[in-house]
Amino acid sequence: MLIEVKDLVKEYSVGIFNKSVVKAVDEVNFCVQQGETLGLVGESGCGKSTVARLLLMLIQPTSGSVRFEGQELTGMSQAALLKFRREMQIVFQQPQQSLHPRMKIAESLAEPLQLYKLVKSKAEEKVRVRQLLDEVGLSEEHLERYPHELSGGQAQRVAIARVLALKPKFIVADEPTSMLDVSVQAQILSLIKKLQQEHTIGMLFISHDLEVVQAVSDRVAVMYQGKLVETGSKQQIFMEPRHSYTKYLTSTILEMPTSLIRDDLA
Amino acid sequence: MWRFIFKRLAATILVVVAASILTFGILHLTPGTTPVTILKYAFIGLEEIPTDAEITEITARYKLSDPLYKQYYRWIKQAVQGNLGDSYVYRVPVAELIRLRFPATALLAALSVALSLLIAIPLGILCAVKRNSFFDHLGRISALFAVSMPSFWLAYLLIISFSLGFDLFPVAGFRSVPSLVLPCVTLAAGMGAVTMRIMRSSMLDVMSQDYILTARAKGLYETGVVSKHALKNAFLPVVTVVGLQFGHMLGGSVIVETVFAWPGIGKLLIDSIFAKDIPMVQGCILLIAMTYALVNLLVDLSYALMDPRIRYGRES
Amino acid sequence: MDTTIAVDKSYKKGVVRFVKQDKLLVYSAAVVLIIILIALMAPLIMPHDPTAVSLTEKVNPPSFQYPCGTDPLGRCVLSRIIQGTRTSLVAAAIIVAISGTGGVLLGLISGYKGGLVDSLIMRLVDVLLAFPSIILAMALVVSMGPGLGSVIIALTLVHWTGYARLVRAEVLTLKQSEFVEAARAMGNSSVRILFKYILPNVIAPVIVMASLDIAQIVLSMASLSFLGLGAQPPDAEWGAMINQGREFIRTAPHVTLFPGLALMVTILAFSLLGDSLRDYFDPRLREGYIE
Amino acid sequence: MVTMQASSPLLSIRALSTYFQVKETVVKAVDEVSLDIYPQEVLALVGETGCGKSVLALSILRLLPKNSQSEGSIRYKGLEILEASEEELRKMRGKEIGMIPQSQATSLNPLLKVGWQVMEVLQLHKKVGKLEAQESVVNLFSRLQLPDPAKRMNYYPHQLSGGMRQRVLVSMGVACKPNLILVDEPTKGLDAVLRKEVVNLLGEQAAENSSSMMLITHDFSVAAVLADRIAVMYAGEIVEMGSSSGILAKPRHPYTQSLIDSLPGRGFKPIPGFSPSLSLLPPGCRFQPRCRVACPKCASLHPEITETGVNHYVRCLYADRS
Repeated sequence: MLIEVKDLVKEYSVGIFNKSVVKAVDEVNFCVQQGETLGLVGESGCGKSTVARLLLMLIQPTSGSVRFEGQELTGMSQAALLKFRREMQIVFQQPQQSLHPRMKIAESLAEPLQLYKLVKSKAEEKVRVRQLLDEVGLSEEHLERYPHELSGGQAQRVAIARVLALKPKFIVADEPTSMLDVSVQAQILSLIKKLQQEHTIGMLFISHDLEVVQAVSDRVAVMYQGKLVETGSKQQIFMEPRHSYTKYLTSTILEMPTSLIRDDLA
Repeated sequence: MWRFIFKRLAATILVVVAASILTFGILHLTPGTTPVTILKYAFIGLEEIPTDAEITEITARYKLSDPLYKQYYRWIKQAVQGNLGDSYVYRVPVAELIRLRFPATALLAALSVALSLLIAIPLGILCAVKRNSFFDHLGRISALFAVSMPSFWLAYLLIISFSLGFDLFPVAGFRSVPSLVLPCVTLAAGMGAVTMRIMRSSMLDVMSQDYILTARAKGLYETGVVSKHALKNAFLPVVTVVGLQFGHMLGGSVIVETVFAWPGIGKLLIDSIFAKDIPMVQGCILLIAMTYALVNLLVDLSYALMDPRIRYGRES
Repeated sequence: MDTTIAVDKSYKKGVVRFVKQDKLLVYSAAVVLIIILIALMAPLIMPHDPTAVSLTEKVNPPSFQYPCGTDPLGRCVLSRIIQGTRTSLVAAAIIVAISGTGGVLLGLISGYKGGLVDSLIMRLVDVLLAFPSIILAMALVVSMGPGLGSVIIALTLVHWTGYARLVRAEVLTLKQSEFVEAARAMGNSSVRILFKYILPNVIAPVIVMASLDIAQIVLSMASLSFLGLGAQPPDAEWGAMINQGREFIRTAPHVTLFPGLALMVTILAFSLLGDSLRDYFDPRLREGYIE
Repeated sequence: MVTMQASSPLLSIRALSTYFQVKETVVKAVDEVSLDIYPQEVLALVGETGCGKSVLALSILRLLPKNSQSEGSIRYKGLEILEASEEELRKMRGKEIGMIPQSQATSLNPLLKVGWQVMEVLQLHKKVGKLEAQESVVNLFSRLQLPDPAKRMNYYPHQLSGGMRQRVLVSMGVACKPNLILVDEPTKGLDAVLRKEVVNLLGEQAAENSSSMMLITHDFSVAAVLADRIAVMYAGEIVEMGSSSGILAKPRHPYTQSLIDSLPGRGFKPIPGFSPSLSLLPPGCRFQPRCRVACPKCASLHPEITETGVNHYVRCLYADRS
């Protein structure tokens, strides 16, 4: 088992005088196998992104357990976590904002290589950076640019390349396409899918969009107000949803009028 | 809303208490509070050498041998009741003198604030609406000069050109309405310039917001867009700055009152500093800090009145 | 709205365009540079000894020999202004360097660590900001005794709060930003994140603040000296010089006019530099965004 | 659906170009666009971020910033908008042509009650009293299924959820029953649940009112659900325009085909490459570097838009090939 999450809870206290507790994540259980994609779907504010940050120990859970290849990650010191950071990576929602605004693309891509001493020389670093760039479909002209000089889709490719540099076993993709145009979304999704298959990466794919989740996931978990209400295979969730909320979500897919379907597809 | 007021009020009181400790602390770590200095400055004269008896007497009279926290406690306990101790130099209660001098400063400050806002706000709005016009450039350049002009120098420029050159306004003192003009203008210039600049940039910022586009798309007259939709939003940051500027003005009043021999708190403070009249200095600074805290409280409250996002929380 | 249109930049013409677009920045930087040069070369360019008293040439009007006239003690006003440039700038540089570094560090710690450290630092800031800055500086100067040294210490103690607040606010925003989260996920250590990811992004607003602060400090210093709390005779300082000319405004206005002019030009130059730097650093204005 | 060619167009745009002056460069955000909107039809303008579709909408209302300039002709009911006086424009905005702005989070004035903000547009154009306006707004709110409408009138924008704010913006756009409503990216940044809600809402508006709608979106599926006709924009130009059924069933332009194929429901096939910057356009056909059927001729010849079928226009040298 690559990732195993048991009874994960994250509480936040709100208010200054009369404190009340909000459960952003409430007893969540799931697991991700090697090379598998688990889709996590739910409305904005349901706690999906909190789960992402909990998995990577960017925030500490209130209780529960997160295991990576059998190793318990909760309660581990920051120093001890560094060993696992390389293997577990994340792609964020806002591509431009997930890159250091004052670092050129070349520097952003070289950083993980230097951090884990994955290259032995400057020359090797250069070769590897080019290789990464190539893998995500960018060209050398992008190397000397700053993040704000890229389009959203291009920036997201850089973020993906930076994650690939570490050759991780597990990636969390937190709404990687929700800020992008539909056409760019297709580019990014097919890129993620392709790379995942090439490198056998396990993935937690978070999205509010059922269609997107359907396109990339093997299994799907549905989240509502901090709880997982239904988990199942892609076929089961889309063909025979059991929970009423899942049914509601499937009804929000925009159905194109059948009369308008292209001849060759009908 | 009540909770907000309560919270701000509590914070203000805390800050004032802390400020009183700080004031007391700073002033009592000084050579000014040794019996010898007090004797020399306030009783026997600078050239005299105090006798041991005199030193003992002064130490006893002002309880100077007590530890600092005891002295502070005594002072603050009386201060709460309106008694700030006796002036070393004038031998009368500090509170009494402050009461006498406060109206002059309050008058000067109030008039200057009114004057600066009256000029700065319409000017800031106009400059923003007529952005990059000749008027805008002129307004910005004059504001820049006004900001950069030290008040004491501006005061002399005004004196040279208006009092000496034309003999229009009295140079010093507080005797009549004309004598108010030069000190007011001096104090108002800096504050007005800062307010104008903030008003302008805040207005420009607001005018580029999405909801202004919405308002225009409704078919409002441009004046309606500005007056009904932009102004209120643009005022928010200005309110905060006006509060801060008021603090600058309290500081500036020390200088302006010195230049124009204006019988206010500022002049009293500076005179007391040179006379090593520590109780007096302490009282003046505490009063200034309190006034400033009160103004900031009012600013916060009016901010809340203007902004529903503070007045009402989010509906969950 | 998709009205943001990326504009391709030609880097070759960068310098020319820079001068053309940021006229104000270039001009104000040039004036600041001149002021700094005057301060550095003060002894070389002074026409007279700024402390040389001449009882026969008291309050002389401007002449060939004394371009700005002489003061009530017969000293060359121009030489004293040049000497005063050095006094003001050196003092301001010391104050900004110490209070800026201290404030930035405290702000970084406060924002990044949070918790008790943050509360302590911020409450201290609140209390210091409870006074109008010049009043607090006056109290401190009174406590230490009048003099330039006291003024420098007092203004340093007062001015760090601005940097601490600014940096803390920036750090709090940056800490939440995705690129810092990404850096953490990447396995960067806290120290590295603080210095490589956060610090470079707060430098720009700090530089802007420092430039505006120098203007403010020069003014505060002159104000304190004018009141007699700062530079003591025979030191040349603009505020003190204006004070010395007080009684002669009727007969010899030049004694107050010229040092005031120097003061104003300095404040103006540093304020303008700060303003145009702010515009320069603001990506919204720098990029080809349509307003 | 109505047959639109029966009547004369409500809005007629001919060779409209809109330029922006950014520092020293001039950028053409809208390039010689011609289109008509007929009474009661929904026209969707589909394109990717930065293709100029929002600029086109704001050109119609003449609400673009001062560093822009429009050329060509926009005729609305006999009024030439590009030459209209400020007063004529003002009377047109909100009353004749309504707008539903893009972002619900920032398009409402945070300091004013939402009810007041909707009443304002009524009082401006309908010469109604305060009470009457109030009543109309309550009616509008309840028709748009805003819960507890009378109470919601007195709420400030931050007290409403995103979906409710969207409803307020819609009610503002339709309050004066304008003949044409411009809807700017109504689903951008919304999650799937809210997107569905907004699409339903707009669908009801289009069905209920007798007004025409110009829908600006990057999402072909939104356009497919709502629009009668679709115009596809790429790099400032219209590349294909026709009836929804025609375009979805038989897209002629390779860009339209790719765009449809990139939809989640249509196989997620990505378009290679990136949209060009408007200041650095490729030679010849603007889509040519990314086109799967491009040939050398495409790189040298800029195609004109031509009618390939009944009211179906395509800008491609090989429009009749597919």
